[in-house]
Formats: sequence, C-alpha cells, structure tokens
Amino acid sequence: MLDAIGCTEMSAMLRGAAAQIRDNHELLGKLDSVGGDGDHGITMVRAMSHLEKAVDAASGKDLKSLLHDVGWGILGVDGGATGPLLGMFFMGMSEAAEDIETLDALGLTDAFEAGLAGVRAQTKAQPGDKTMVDALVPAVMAAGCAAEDGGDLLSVLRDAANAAAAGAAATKDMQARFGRARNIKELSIGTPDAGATSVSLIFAGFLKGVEANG
Amino acid sequence: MLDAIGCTEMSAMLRGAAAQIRDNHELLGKLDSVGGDGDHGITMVRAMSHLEKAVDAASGKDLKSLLHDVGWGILGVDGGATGPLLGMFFMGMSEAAEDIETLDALGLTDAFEAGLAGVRAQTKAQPGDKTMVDALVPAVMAAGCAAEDGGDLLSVLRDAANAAAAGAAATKDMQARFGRARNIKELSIGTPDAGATSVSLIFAGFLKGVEANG
Amino acid sequence: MAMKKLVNKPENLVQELLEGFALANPGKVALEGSNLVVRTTPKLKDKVALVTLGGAGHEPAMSGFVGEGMLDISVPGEIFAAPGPPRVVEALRAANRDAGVLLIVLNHAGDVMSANLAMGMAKKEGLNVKQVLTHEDISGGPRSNPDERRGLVGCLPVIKVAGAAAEQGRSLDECLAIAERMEANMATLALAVSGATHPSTGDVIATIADGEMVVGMGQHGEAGGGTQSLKSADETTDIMLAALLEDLQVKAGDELFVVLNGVGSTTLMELYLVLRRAGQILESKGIKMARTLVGEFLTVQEMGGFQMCIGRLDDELKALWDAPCNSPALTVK
Amino acid sequence: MAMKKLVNKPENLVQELLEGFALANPGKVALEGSNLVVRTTPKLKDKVALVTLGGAGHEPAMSGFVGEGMLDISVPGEIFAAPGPPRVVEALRAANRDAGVLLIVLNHAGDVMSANLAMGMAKKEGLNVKQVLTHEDISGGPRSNPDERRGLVGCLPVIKVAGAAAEQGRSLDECLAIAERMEANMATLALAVSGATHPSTGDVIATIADGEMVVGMGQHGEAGGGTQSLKSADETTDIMLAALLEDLQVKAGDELFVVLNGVGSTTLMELYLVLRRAGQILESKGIKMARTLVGEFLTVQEMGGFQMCIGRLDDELKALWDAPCNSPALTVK
Ligand SMILES: Nc1ncnc2c1ncn2[C@@H]1O[C@H](COP(=O)(O)OP(=O)(O)O)[C@@H](O)[C@H]1O
Ligand SMILES: Nc1ncnc2c1ncn2[C@@H]1O[C@H](COP(=O)(O)OP(=O)(O)O)[C@@H](O)[C@H]1O
Ligand SMILES: [Mg+2]
Ligand SMILES: [Mg+2]
Ligand SMILES: [Mg+2]
Ligand SMILES: [Mg+2]
Repeated sequence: MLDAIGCTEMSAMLRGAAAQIRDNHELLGKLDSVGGDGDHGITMVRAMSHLEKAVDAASGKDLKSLLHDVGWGILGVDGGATGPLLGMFFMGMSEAAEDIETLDALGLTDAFEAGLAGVRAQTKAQPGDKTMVDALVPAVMAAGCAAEDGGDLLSVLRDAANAAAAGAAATKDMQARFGRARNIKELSIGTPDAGATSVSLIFAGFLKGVEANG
Repeated sequence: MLDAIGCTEMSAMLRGAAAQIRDNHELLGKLDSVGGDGDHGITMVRAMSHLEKAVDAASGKDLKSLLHDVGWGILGVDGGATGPLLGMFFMGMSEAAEDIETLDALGLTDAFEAGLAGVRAQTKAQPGDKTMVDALVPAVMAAGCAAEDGGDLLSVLRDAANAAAAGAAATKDMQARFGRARNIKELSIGTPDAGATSVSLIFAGFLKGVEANG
Repeated sequence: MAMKKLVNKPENLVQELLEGFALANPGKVALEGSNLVVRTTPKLKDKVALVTLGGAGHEPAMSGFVGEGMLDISVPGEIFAAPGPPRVVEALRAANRDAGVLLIVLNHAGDVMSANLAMGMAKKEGLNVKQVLTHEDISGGPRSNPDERRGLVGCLPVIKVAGAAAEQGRSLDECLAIAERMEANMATLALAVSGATHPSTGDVIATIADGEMVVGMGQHGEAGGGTQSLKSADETTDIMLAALLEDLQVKAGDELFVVLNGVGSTTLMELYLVLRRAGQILESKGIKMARTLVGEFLTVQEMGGFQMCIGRLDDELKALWDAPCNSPALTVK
Repeated sequence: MAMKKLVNKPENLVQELLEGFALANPGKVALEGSNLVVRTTPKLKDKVALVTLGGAGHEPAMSGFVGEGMLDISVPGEIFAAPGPPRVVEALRAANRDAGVLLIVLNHAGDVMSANLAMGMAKKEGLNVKQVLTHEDISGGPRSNPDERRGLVGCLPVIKVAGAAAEQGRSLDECLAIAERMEANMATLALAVSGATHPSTGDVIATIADGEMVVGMGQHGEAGGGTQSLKSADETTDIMLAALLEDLQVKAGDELFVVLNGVGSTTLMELYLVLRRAGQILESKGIKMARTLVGEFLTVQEMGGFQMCIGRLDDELKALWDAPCNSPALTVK
C-alpha cells in the first residue's frame, strides 16, 4: 500500500516517467516531424537524462529540493519550448512541496496543480489548442477529483494517467494554435500532438514507477 | 560553278556554319553534359550570333577584315575554351588572307591551315585527345589533299566536311585528355566530343552555305 | 531526400560546431562558461552590453553576430532549440554592468519562455536588464497581432543599430528605444523553394514539390503562407516586396534598407537578381533603397530560399547602420 | 533533380546578377566598360594593380574579391565560362600604370587561353603586365605535373597576399614573387556530396548517389578523384587533410593556413566540424594552424561539399594575410 510520497517514492515516479519517454522517443520525434521540426523525441530524451541526473544526485534531499533540481535540470536542457514548459512543471511542484516531507493524495494533487500553474505561466495555450496543456489539464483535474472523492494515491495517479492519455489522444482531431505546428494550420489535424503525448507518457510513467516500487 | 571565294562567298559559308550550329545546338549541349558542364550548345549559339553580327557589319570590307571581325567577335563571346579556340581559327584564316581579294582552292586550304595553326597555338591537344582538334586536323588535311590533287573549291569543301564528320565521329571511342571531360577519364569513352562535333557542323555548314549560294 | 551531411555523433554536434566556430574566428570570439560565445576583446564596462539567445543550426546566426559594434554574448541552444533559462541567466550575469544589459529575443516560443524566465531571475538578482522582442515575419498575421509574428533575419538590423548605439556609449534606455524603433519599422517575408534535413535526426524538415515554392515558410521548415508555382526571380520579388511594402505602409520618399538573407542552398547569384528587381520596383515608386545587405546570415541548413527583410531608416538609424563593426558574420569598416 | 532556381531569362543572367551585385555593394564595387568589376575608390596609380578573370556562377568569386587590399579589376565571364580575350585586354588597359599590372589566372583551359591571348596583345601594346597561374588542385595529378592541376579556391590566398603587397607599394616583380611563393606553397582538394544544376541550361552538372561522396570533384561538377561512401565529418577530414599534407610535404613546425570553402549547400555548421578536426590533427602532428578562413568564397551553385585548401606561411606571408582589406567577399580590419 502506497499512502505517502516521500523522496523515495517521488524518485521512483520520476524514473518511471523517464523510462516511458525513452521507450517511446521515436514516436515522439515522428509526431513532432509532422508539423514541427522532429526534434521532440531527442529533446525529451535529453530532458529525461537531466531528470535522472538530478534524481541520482538528490539522495538525502527533501522533496522540494528534489523537484527543484529536476525542474532546474530540465530548464537547462536547451530544449526549445519543451524545456521551459516541462521544467516549470516540476519547479511549480517543488514550490508546493515547501516544508512538506511527504505528500498524501491531496498533497500530490496540490503539487500537480502548482506544476500546471508553472506551465500556464509560460504560455497562453488553452485546452483545445493542441499542446501539452491538453494532456496536462485533464490529468491534473482528474487527480484532483480522485483525491476529493477520497481516492488513495494509486487511484489518483491512475486517474491522472488515464485522463492524460485521453487528453493526448483527443489532440489528434485538433488544429494546432501554438508551437511550430501552428504554422501548418489544418494540416495539423489528424496527428496527435507530440508534447501532449509526452505528458501522457510522463503520467503513465509516474504510475508505473510507484507500482514497480510498491 | 564556284571558282573563287570573295567576301560574298565567305559570308555565305559563314552563315551556313551558323545555321548548322543553330539547328543542332541541343545535341551539342547534350554531348558536353556527359563529361563537361553542358554549356557548349549555348556557347556555340552565342558564338554564331557574334559571327553573324560581324558578317552583317562587314559588307564592303575585304576578306581579311571580314575574317578578323568574325574571329574577334567569337573571341569576345566569353565562351570558356571554345571562344579562344574557334576565335583563333578565324583570326588565323584572316592572317592568311592578307592582301588577298579572293581565294581559290589552294588559297582556301592555306587559310584553313593558318586557322588550324591559330587553334594549335592555344592548346597542346593532339589528334586522339578527343577535342575539336580531332575534327579540325583531318578537315584541313583533306582540304589540302583535294586542292593539291587539283580539286575545285566545292570538292575541297566537300572533302573537308566529310573528313571533319569522320574525325568527329571517331572521337566517340576516344578518352578525353583535354577540356573538362578529361576529368571523367574512361567514362568519356562512348560519347563523341562536343567541340569536334561543332567543328564538323561548321565545315558541313561551309559547304551548304556555298551550295545554297551558288 | 536522404541526409547528406558531414557530421559526427548527433549528440556532440553543437559542442563540436561551437569549437570549430571559435577556431575559425580566433581574433573575434571565444567560448566561455557553459558555451557562451563572447568577444575576445570585451567592450568597456561603462557601455551597454547586448546579449542574445537562439538555437544552433542557423549558422552564422546568432553567435556569428558577436563582435565589436554588435553583440557581447550569444547563448547558443541545441539544434533549432532555444537554450534553457539557466544558461541565459548565466549570460546576463556575465554581461552585467552598471550601464545595463539589453537582451535581444526572437519571437519563437522556446526563446521567449527562456528569455522571460531568465529575465525574471536576473531582475530578482538586481541586474539592470531590459529586453527587446523581434517579430517581423508578416506571414504570421497582421501587424496588430505581433504575438503571431516570428522573429526572422530582422534580428540582424536590430542588433546592428542597437550594437552601434551601445558602442557609442548610449544609455540602456536609448539602446532599447533604438532597437524598438528599428523593430517597429521592419517587415520580413521568407521564401522556400526546396527542403532541408535536420542535422541531428536526419528527418526531412520540409518538402516542397518540384515546380512549387512556399511564401511564408518559417525558419525551421514550418510551413505557412502559400504554396504556389515556382516563379522567376522577378515575379517572386514582385510578390514578396509588394506584401512587405503593404505591411509596412511604405510611402514614396521613404528610405529603406533591404536585407536578402539566403537560407542555405540558394546562391548569391539568385539573391543579386532579386535585389536588382527590388531596386527597380522601389525606384519606380519613388522609394529609396538606402542600404542593402545580401548574404547568408540566418540559415536553415541546406534549405533553398531566402528571407527578404525591409526596414524604414531615419538619419540616426542610417548612421548606426554605417557604424563600424567586426563580427564573424558581418564586418563594416 | 529538377532545377529550382530564382532566375529570369538565361541569356540575361550574367548581366542581371552583375547589376544586383553592384547594387548590393555600392560603396565597394561598380561596373565599368563592358561589365568590368572595378573598385569605387581606386588604388593610387603608383601601386601595382591586380586583375583577374573567370566565369560567373561561382559567386562571390571572382568579382567579390575586388576591393581595397585585394583586386582592382575582375573580368567576369559567362556562367562557368571564361571571358574572351577582348574584355581581358580591356581590363589590362583600364588597369594600366607605370607600376605595372599583375594578372591572376586560375588554371582552367578557357581562362588560360583568354589570359595568354590577352597578355600577348597587351604586351604588344607596350603594357607592363605579368601573370601568375594558380593550380593547386592535387586531384589533377602530381605536383610535378602542374598543367593538370586546376585552380580552385587557392586563388583567394594568392589574391590576399599579393593584394596586400601591392597596397604596400611593392613592385610588380615583388608582388609576382609573393603570389608565386604563395602559389607554390599551397594545395587544395575538393569534396562533393551532392550535385547541382546549371543555372542557364537547367542541366544537372553532377549526380552523386545517396550514401556516396566524391573526393577531387572539380569546380563545375567535373568528376575526378574517387567516389566513395559518405563518411563522417571527422573521417572525411582525415582523408582529405592527409592527402594535402602529403602533397605539400608539410612537416612538424610548419605554419599553415587552412581555408574551408563551402561550395553551395554545405552549411557553415559542417565546415566548423571539419575545421575542428583539422585543428586536432595538425596539433597532434606539431603543425601550427596559424590562420583560418571558413565560408563560401568560390561556390558551384547549390552543390554540396567544400574545398579544403592549406598553405605554408612564412612571416612575410602571415603579415600580408593579416593586412586590412575591404571587398564584398572578405573584409579584414
Ligand atoms: N507555445 C507553446 N505552448 C504550449 N505548448 C507548446 C508551445 N510550443 C510548443 N509546445 C509543445 O511542445 C511540443 C513541441 O516540443 P519540441 O518539439 O520539443 O519543441 P520545439 O517546438 O521547440 O521544437 C508541442 O508538441 C507542444 O505540445
Ligand atoms: N584544352 C583544350 N584543347 C582543345 N580543345 C578543348 C580544350 N578544352 C576544351 N576543348 C574543346 O571544347 C569543347 C568544350 O567547349 P565548351 O563546353 O564550350 O567549353 P567549356 O569546356 O569551357 O565549357 C570540348 O568538347 C573540346 O572539344
Ligand atoms: Mg520540435
Ligand atoms: Mg562546356
Ligand atoms: Mg550555404
Ligand atoms: Mg549557399
């Protein structure tokens, strides 16, 4: 039973996310090459190795520092739009973990919400604009609902992962209004958004990470 | 009966050469594109329009000036190797026409020989090296033989044209040792030389020119 | 279109190209810190410093603009990807001085996010930094909607005039005002005739059919604008220049610069044809082609095409344009 | 490979490109007489003048080298075709002066014939002219057989040092000796990875299969040297530099310049990788990479590839290399 996420559990979640991305990076590159420049796969792989480096180095640190170092590491990935967006997600989570040793279900959803706020401070993209926001918003909302309904940490993570996957899948029928793919207009319809797919992989990885650990 | 070549007859010969080149310039470009840069057709067309301009402007001038102006005009064509070679052919002919009003068979072959000397001063290419020299040398030799055998002007021109054509055809089996085609070495074997083909067209045109005129 | 590039391991590409770039310009630039590109002879500390950031793969941009009369520091990113905020902050700190630092940012999502985050951090640290955003690509949308307009080769004129102003000892606010005036008075349109490949992934980053061309193509092969039949140099110039003059509301008597930026495989020969035609059009309209710049400044790998950038000049901007500079990509005596 | 070029009527191509070229460099060059490219601020008459000739289509070469510290007059020919002797003579007459005129000729049949005829005419007229021939392409044959070696981008170092010497007021014989010393001490090898099209005819002027490259390709797509599998930047550099060092018999302690001349669609990025590797190799052999020049100087339309040119420098040549110059294609402060 998983009833609190401390540094160990968060590290497992983060490594789970990295594994998911690495296993699917070719797909990510392909999705990005339709309307973008095809580099999203390699950028995400680099981001995840920065993430893992931060996790490796963080042993003994508190949650806030762990998440801060992960966010800062991803910000330093020199990854175009992805770096700041994803980096600020973890920077936001880090801020929510101020003075907190472990997260329960509500604490985790608070952290996710703060991460989302970190992302949304970087971009005007709204749900429906075919960006990673389309996976992130439903994931965070689903996590919040699960927690408010009294769900445990695993169900919070499961609902979040499912919602992220559904959100990413739904971007297939959308027309891109942000990112490079915006420029191909209606031609962007028919392919899921690369960044949204990454987010869904990250949330799937969070779940797998704690499951494997538990 | 053609028994002397004055300015009128030489003009007809020159125009005949221009017509032949113009009718076949695409072939010339194609031949040059195998081992060279494919510009021989357009270069020759430009050379011939310089030639015609000189002929047009030469009315009333003597043979020497006519041929000099044609040669100088072709030298001014900015045509890579072709301009100097062909230009110096006519410059050479012009020198041989010093103080001469009309050419008989022997006079014409002398002029051709002087033209050949003009060309050979520009290049070390020998017969067998797959250049215009391979058409020019036999043409000039055949003209000389015909004249020495007492042939008339038409038979001199006919023998020269036939020899030039045979010389050009024989370049097909040669390996280029001069000009850009030299660089493709044995790959140049199998295609006749562009410049030699031009020379054979020019001699064919000389003949047609006087035939049409006479 | 298979990739035919002379590269080594993709993961080392940017590191290696920066080392070669520094080696190619030993008297002008050097690498410092986490691959910041700096001048070998720094500007005096009592003058405003200029910093920029941007993805690699566009050589000579942006690091080729580092030098006397131009930039002080460039922060190169990965291929086509902006550097993250940490290195931008590092650059702002390295450039920091009482006179202040002007950060020049091209409007691309990643660059803007990195710049904004870095500016926020720098200001928290008490650094005297200001920012100017270039977004002169008219294919993005109307002038009233600047967010949608990308920053293309117009960064070069902005860097040139702001860099000259800084060299003259103008204040940060003055440099900013000059950069913004130049920015507000220019317009760019990009043409693509053939595609390119991504040097790390090998992916085709734009495909353009035989006999076609795209007006309004972005700097990374992002489509946009209109696909149309390939046209002559004159016709293409007519189309592009008309759009630019309209967007910038250029009037008879105005003085313009014209920058033609080859993006890769398009030859100088072609750019000269385009410039010739542009000169004819402007003359016929009573507009003065006061300054020109033709070359490869901000490339998109081996893509075929060019960016046409025009800008309205006043006497001060002309004088700044003419001021000396000495950078790998542009030297004015 | 269909041609995708922005051109107008082929028969006007050279005229139009020259007009655009002059428009792009108004403070530097102008067209005079029958399209001779001259400086806008001529060199003093008591100094030796430098003249060159060469086909168009290789922009910025050769006319881009006209300017202070470089050439006085360039005689551009047609696309890939040398100008005829009449215009070369016109240039020699225009450059004529008591100090003398140095004609710089690249070893290509047409150029050499035109130059020789023009030199003959000029001497008959009593002009004080001398000639230097560049032929540093090692793919043509051994050093002992200079006739077979083409003149490639090595013309640029020769023009640079001879131009600087002329600017310093050195005599015609001294300028000639300097040009010949530089010429005798350099070696070039060209690499092609992708082909190009002829801008007037539209013909493909070289085809190189996917996954292949050609070492020793000529300046107009003439094949030569060896077709081999496409290699990494490092491996390619190793092969080319080894051949050049061998040909020039370079020894530890020698000081070299390295010029990397992109011929069209190969990016600066790639050239930087090559330079980086060249620097490593030279360092490991105790050879000094004393000067470098990386860019597009003598192009072959949109061909992919580059020319690597190395040359042995002595103190005098180094000083001449560093002297200021101001031409469209190269400016040294
Ligand atoms: N302005 C933006 N707002 C939100 N998300 C964006 C924005 N720009 C890009 N993205 C997301 O980033 C993804 C592309 O990431 P990536 O390819 O790594 O960056 P880049 O576009 O710089 O090459 C897109 O699929 C989209 O989800
Ligand atoms: N050095 C040379 N000596 C003799 N003939 C030559 C030489 N170089 C070229 N040619 C002739 O010129 C022809 C090519 O002419 P053209 O294509 O007009 O010139 P370029 O080679 O300058 O493009 C060749 O087919 C050959 O006959
Ligand atoms: Mg991308
Ligand atoms: Mg040819
Ligand atoms: Mg290029
Ligand atoms: Mg180019």
